[in-house]
Amino acid sequence: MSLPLVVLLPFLGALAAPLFAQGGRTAIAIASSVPAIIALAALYPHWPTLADGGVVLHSYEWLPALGISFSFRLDGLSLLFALLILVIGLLIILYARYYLKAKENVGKFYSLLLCFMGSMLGIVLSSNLLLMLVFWELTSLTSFLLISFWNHKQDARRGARMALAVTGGGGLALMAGILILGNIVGSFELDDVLAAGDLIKSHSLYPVALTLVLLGAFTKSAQFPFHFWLPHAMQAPTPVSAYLHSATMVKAGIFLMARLYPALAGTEQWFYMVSFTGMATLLIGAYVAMFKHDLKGLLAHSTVSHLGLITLLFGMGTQLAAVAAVFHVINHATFKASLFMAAGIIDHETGTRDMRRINGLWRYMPHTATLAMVAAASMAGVPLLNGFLSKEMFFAESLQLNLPGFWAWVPPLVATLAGIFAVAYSARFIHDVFFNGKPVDLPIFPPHEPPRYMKIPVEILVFACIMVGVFPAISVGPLLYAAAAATLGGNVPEYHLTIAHGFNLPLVMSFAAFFGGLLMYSQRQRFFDFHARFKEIDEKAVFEAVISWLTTSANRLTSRIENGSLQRYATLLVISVLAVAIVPLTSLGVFIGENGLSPIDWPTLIGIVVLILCALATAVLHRERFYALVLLSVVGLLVSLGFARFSAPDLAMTQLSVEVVTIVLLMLALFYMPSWTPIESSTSQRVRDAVIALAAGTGMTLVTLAMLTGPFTSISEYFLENSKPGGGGTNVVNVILVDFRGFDTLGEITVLAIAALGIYAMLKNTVLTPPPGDGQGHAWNRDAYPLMLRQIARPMLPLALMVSAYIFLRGHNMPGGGFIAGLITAIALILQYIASGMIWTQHRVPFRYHNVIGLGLLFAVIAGAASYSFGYPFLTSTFEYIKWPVVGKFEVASALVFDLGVYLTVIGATLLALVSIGRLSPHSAIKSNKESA
Amino acid sequence: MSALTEYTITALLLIGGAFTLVGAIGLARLPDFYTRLHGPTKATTLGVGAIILASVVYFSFQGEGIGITEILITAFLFLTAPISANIMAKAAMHLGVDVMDGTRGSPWEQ
Amino acid sequence: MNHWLTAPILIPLLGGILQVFMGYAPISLRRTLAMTTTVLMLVSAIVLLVLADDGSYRAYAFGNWQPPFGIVLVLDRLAALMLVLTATLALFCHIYSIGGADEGNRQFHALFLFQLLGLNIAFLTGDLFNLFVAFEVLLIASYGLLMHGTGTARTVPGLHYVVLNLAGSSVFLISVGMIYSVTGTLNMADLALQVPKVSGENLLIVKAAGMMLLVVFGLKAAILPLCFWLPKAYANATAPVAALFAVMTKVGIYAILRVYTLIFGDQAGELAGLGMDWLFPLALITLAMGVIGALGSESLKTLVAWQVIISVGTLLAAMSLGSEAGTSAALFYLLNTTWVVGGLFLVADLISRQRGTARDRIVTAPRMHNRTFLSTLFLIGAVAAAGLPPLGGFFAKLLILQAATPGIQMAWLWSVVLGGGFFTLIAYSRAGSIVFWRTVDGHVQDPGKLSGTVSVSAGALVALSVVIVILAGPITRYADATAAQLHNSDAYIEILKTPMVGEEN
Amino acid sequence: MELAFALAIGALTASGVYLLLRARTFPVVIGLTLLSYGVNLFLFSSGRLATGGQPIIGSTSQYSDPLPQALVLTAIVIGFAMTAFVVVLALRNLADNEDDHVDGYQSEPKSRKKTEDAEVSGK
Amino acid sequence: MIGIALNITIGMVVLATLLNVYRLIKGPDAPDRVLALDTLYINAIALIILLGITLGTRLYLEAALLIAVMGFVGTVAMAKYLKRGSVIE
Amino acid sequence: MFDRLNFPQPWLSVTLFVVWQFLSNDISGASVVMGLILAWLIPQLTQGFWPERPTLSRPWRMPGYLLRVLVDIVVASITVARLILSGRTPKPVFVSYPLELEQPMAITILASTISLTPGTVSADVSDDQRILLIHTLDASNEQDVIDAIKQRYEKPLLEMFQ
Ligand code: NA
Ligand code: NA
Repeated sequence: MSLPLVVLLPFLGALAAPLFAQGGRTAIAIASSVPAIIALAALYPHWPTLADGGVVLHSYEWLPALGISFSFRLDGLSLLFALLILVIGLLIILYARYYLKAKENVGKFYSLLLCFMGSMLGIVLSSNLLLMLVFWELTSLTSFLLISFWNHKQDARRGARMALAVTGGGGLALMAGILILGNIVGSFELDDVLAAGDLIKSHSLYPVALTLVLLGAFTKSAQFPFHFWLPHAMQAPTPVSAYLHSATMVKAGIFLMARLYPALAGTEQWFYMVSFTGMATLLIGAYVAMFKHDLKGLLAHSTVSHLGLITLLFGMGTQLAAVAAVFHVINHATFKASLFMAAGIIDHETGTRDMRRINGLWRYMPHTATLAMVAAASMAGVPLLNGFLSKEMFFAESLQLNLPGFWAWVPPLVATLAGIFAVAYSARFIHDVFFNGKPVDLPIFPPHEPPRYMKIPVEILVFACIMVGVFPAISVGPLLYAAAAATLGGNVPEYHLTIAHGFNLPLVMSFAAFFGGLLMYSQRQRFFDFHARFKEIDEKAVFEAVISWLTTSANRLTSRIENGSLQRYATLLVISVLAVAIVPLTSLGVFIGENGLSPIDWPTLIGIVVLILCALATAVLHRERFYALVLLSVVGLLVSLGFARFSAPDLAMTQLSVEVVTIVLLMLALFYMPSWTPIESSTSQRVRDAVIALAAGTGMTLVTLAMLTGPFTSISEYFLENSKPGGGGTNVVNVILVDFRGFDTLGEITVLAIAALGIYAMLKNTVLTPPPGDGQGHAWNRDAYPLMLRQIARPMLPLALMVSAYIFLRGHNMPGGGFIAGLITAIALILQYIASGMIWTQHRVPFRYHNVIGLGLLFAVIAGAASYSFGYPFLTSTFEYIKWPVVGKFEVASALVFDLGVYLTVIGATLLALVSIGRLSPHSAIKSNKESA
Repeated sequence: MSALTEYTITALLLIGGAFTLVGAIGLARLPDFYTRLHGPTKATTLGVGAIILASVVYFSFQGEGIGITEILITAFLFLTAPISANIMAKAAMHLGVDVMDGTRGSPWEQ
Repeated sequence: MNHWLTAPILIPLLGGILQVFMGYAPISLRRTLAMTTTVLMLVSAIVLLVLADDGSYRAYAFGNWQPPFGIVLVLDRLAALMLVLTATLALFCHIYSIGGADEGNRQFHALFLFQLLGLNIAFLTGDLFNLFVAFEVLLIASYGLLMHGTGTARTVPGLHYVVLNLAGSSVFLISVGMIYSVTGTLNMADLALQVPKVSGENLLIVKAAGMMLLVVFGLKAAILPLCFWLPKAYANATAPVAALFAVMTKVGIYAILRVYTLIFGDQAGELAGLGMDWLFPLALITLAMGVIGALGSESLKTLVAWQVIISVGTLLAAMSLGSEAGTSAALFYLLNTTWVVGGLFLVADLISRQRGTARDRIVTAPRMHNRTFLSTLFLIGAVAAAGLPPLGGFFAKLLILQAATPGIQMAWLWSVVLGGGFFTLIAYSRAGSIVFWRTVDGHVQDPGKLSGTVSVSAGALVALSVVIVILAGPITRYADATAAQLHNSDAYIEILKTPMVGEEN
Repeated sequence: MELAFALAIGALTASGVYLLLRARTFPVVIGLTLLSYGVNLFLFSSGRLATGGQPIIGSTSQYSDPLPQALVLTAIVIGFAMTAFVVVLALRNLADNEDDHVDGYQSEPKSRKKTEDAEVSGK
Repeated sequence: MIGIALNITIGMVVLATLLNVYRLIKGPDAPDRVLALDTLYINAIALIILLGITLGTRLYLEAALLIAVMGFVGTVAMAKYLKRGSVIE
Repeated sequence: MFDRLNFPQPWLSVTLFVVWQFLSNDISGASVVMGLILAWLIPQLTQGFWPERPTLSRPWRMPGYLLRVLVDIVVASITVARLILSGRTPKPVFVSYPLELEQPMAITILASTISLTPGTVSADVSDDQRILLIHTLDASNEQDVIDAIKQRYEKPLLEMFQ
């Protein structure tokens, strides 16, 4: 239980921290340190087990489907990192208490810091690779928020985004790598993966997995060529930099290499990829650090360089090198954290980090200066300090590489060269800041020593540097051993932790580096001049440029493809349909099925020819809109006749009624529109469209032909057989509509209702200016409501209602039904609107169309739901022949109620739609003098 | 079905067809809109009326009773044809559709 | 027959009808009734989820007509999952809308509920033509909802959306006609029986029809090259509507999943796996296009709209792996992405209200009010959408990546999904950093007030991503079971033998 | 008979598709209407063509397939609802953009159109 | 005999229809087209009636009735559009 | 409730009832009940739509008038058919016909009659309802047309409606 707790505690602290924000910085710092202290305490009991090379495992099942378990693992390596994270974390918490200003959002700061701490602990303690990945990406995310803590600064935002892009992106590669590893091993549990080293290395996907995992590690650890994000992340508040870039974030990549060392290392690929990357990073970081005028910039590049060093050590692949690497992790963390904090103090007290302005601080803050100088000396590898020890081991290992011929010289030379640079930039840090004359117009002058407690973290770390440097075996020996053992899977080589190993080649290299470095620093102006000849690459600008190029070209590409042209989208749709259908259809060819063609009577033939002509004419002559409308009417009429001709009286009637309403609707709209369609497409586009249209038409023709001539059996026999006995009606189509497939009809009238409601809502606040006259320039006729029409329309309404009733009632047995009846009623009312006007008619309609629609739907639902009460499913119809005295036999079918719902909905919806449009018309503007009645 | 009935039906059908055709010919041939208006309002209406009548006779002798639907259709046609003609003429006058040469009087200028 | 099956249909239908009558009732009453309806619908969906979890198929024959003759509803795990997904999303969208977005149109709640009606029918129906009707119900309601609100920006995108979908509906009908003309049936179970028997020229007709259906579903799902109607339409819709629309594309996905596992599934003989070889590359290109669109977005809502397309691509890519693992992963992803994208639309709207004339555009503007709260919501949403840990999106993506078996398909899937994830991350971080952090001096004139219900609903929706993580175990188990049920759909055909009421023995 | 019928459906589809691809709302609506005529006829004919086989029980000896008829009836109604909506949407577009271009241009977008066409033909 | 007469009549009506279509295409003015359409509707009634007689069924008569109603309303609406612009105002 | 149990337009109700019986094909108890319901319900719903119902003083003259019109229709059609088939160029004339009728419905009936009978179409009614514009297909004398109409149709109508 304690391991999950260790990870969880900081997150709980993060939730709690903001609550203490009101108590001031001290309160929140104390509150924030509690989780870390408890975590340390929780780790302490495990030490005996770990010292013996043991492992502590706490595992809980979580997502077996994913292979993720909630499992944590503590061994020497993870303990080492956990300690670094927690101890340095505690120091940072203390330091930040004094670093942050009271008016800053300390709650957020500590909360994020603890989140970050928890994520780091998660990485190092996870026993499941996927779980580790979760925490890995969480560090990217939380570090993003930490780096951008001062988000009003552009540099901070950019630095944060760059860090997120690089490390988050690397995390994705790592994700892939881990998934491959899991795939190879069959488990994501660390124990399994570490035990399967041979299997992994011999697997064909090993190079891929290795590359991906290393991409993750390299991006996180700021290895060349991904190193550029790290210096820019220095825009974070210094406690953040100190934490992220000494002990945590960047060490995550290192940790990963150490963690997976038994599983991945020891191959040539590993050697070349890791050591060369490390070497390049080592050199580049060291070189650039030399030329940075920004205090933190110098430290950041030195961090890059040291990370390169550690990576190079891991890359070497020897066990001793791995030990050295682990050792340097500890040492770098201590001196670099203290240096960052010192730099923060200087920044804090002088108001700048520019070393060209900061000079001679020794006079103003000797205490801080002493601490910083010791730490810097450790960074330079001065004997008696911890940095010296691991660097010696590094030099020694660089000599052990068995590279052929000339190449054997390269590692030691590179190591020495990097050492020279390290000494030079360390010297610069010491000399340029604390000596080198007087300060140059500092924003805060004169600088003072910081508050007492702000120095304590630095003191502790510097003390550690010295202790390790002088008494390595006592101070850090057991921990290093345990960590090394864990890294190497138990095969720890012989090594000796002493201040000096006597006079040997590594020591010579150290001396060379030391004096070479001092020499270089003394000649710094030449180097600066030399360096100044090269144009410095501003990675941030490059990154921003790349991002901006990405976004603008993405935007350009998007707006080119998604250009807002319906014509294009529609073309794509039609072409898609044609494309997918074309293969089957071309195989179909002109296919005439086994039923063959039946003879055609010539009236039908003529009808069809006229239909085709009018359809084509509509397309060809569509520019004259009214003409197109007339042609469309003809087509609609012929289609209805076709339905009648081919045995579908219900359809014929429906089509007819719908068509007229549609035409009226179109004319209502056309009133406001231009009466002509201008030519807008080029000839080529029109030809292209015509070709597409022809292809679509041809396809439909072929399919229809094949379909009509093929054999056919369907479920419809059932409907014919059961319509009368089961549905109580002889009009099978109607029985299907209100009974067999009544649910379709319910949906259909709902569609109608929704359309009307939508139309009503859409037009509610629409204002349209009607044209003063028609296309030919005639002013509109004054006579809005012609006398004769009015006189005939009025008595027609009751008659139409009766016909509706007739069509409605017979619908179950004869052609007709609620829908057609509804349309007849609607048309009769529309005629009133046309003949006598909106106001006149609206005044006489005794109900709101909304309510008619609602009532219709309600009837349909109630008719359907009535069957519930008999235990039958929804829409089960029942019919009864009731014999009333006098009246006689009378059929009562529940489906009739349903059909009544259809009837009402149709009326309500049709009229609501048309009236909504009609209402747009400003009948007061061109009022007729005949408007009377 | 008696021979008389058959003759009646045949005659009605042929008369109906003929009038319908004549109406259409008028529509196609007459020189201006106003003259063309006469074809459909009279000949066609009458022609279709005759055909409907044939239907009434036909079905009533099939033992299906007098078809009120047919009568409704006919009544409706005769009721509406003048209205249609009227409102179309009004539209034509409004649009100033050309009248044929030799027309006396003139449509109203609105 | 279990009457509960009709509950997710009748509840919104009756609720909608009630709203139609209530046009002139006080808005508070309308809201109360509408909310009650949505809550009841969620309850019914949960009941069905519990029912469906036993792994059997439940049929409900309307009118007590034996399938394939009448229309049946079929409840299985997938349907139940979709119902709950939709109802949950709808609930929060609805809560958000009563914060004021529902004003100006007395029919808003009716349209909203009818929209849910259409969705629920689509998920439950076992009849191909009824699926068409369901599509039409949900489409027409969506047209109405899309046009809800003031301003002119949504008219043209709305028009495009409507016209394309009308054309799509025509294609749907043609496909139905072709299939009926060969098989003589419309019931999906019956089709699953009939399609394997088809041969010769008829096979070609069914094949063409099947492919055309894929285009129709692809249009709804917004697969490339049929996705371009979506970004502008969604980005310009009223926030709760856009958020609800997060589920609209999923209907297309659902239909593909249903039809191409059941009718053109493994048992379909020569037509088995119809179109699936097209789907995988298209899915990846869709994903890529979505990412490009997201990168180039000029406003938050556009960004989220492109995220919808990214989701579609990802979902389809997983589905078209054709494995149970792939389907299961897709379902898990579906839950997360639908809710999160819905939530992001709402969050984008909240942000937009706080930024004066800058609205949700990704530009420098005066510092907004409630920045911490809104940026936290955005962060959660972005993390969940981009697939970063520790939220649902990450696990969904993991599942999807794991579902691929080594080979060229895996290489493609991984590259595009991971690469897409990377650029999505960049898009979100860029957008967030500009909108929240890159501020200029001055202050927004009269920022809208952030009301409780509105913020809570937006927050809750993105926070569902957290819930998904917490419940990841049960959810993956359910998704696995659903995928297994989908890929072994022989039992589905048994619904044809469901006894009707009154003939049990 | 079948061939003529098939050609009619083809002509309706072709005309409908051509108009669907136009740049103004009005022809697009007309196109959708024509297309739906074609589709309805097609769906109708999926039950095959019959003369005098109206599916009214007792009216004839050989009934045509009633199911497609019912489906088409539903499709007609739905199509009507959709058409009505799109017509009104076109009006709204006109009101909002003072133009009935499907992409809502404000008056003359000549240059824009040209580049678009060029781009399309350039493919 | 009725059969022959029926065929002749159908022939005449179809011919009439063709003439209507001719006028509809030719125009020259919008009212001419409306008039042709109106006549076409009336001829369609005749065709439906004739179909009914041919098939020996009265099931199509309501369709004919509907054509009459719809044709009238359509014509009125079109004519009103031509002279007033707004059909419903 | 019960005050609605009246027949606001008795003639209409009768017409509806009779037509319904015809529509129902066989007169049964059910069709009578239904007919009664409709004959009551429909006028209730529509009475507002027909506010200016004509007042017929001599309704019994209507059948005779209709018969005359029917005969004239046949004659008219033959005349027009002859003209059309002859290929002769017609001599059309627009006639302004001075109306004596005042009731709108009466005017409508007259105009309709004119449209259905020999070579004349009522093209328009003047705003003040005093003049009927008639297009005559083939006439030599304007006044003849006016006189014929006046004599044959307007007179009887005047008698019926005044
Ligand atoms: Na200096
Ligand atoms: Na239906």
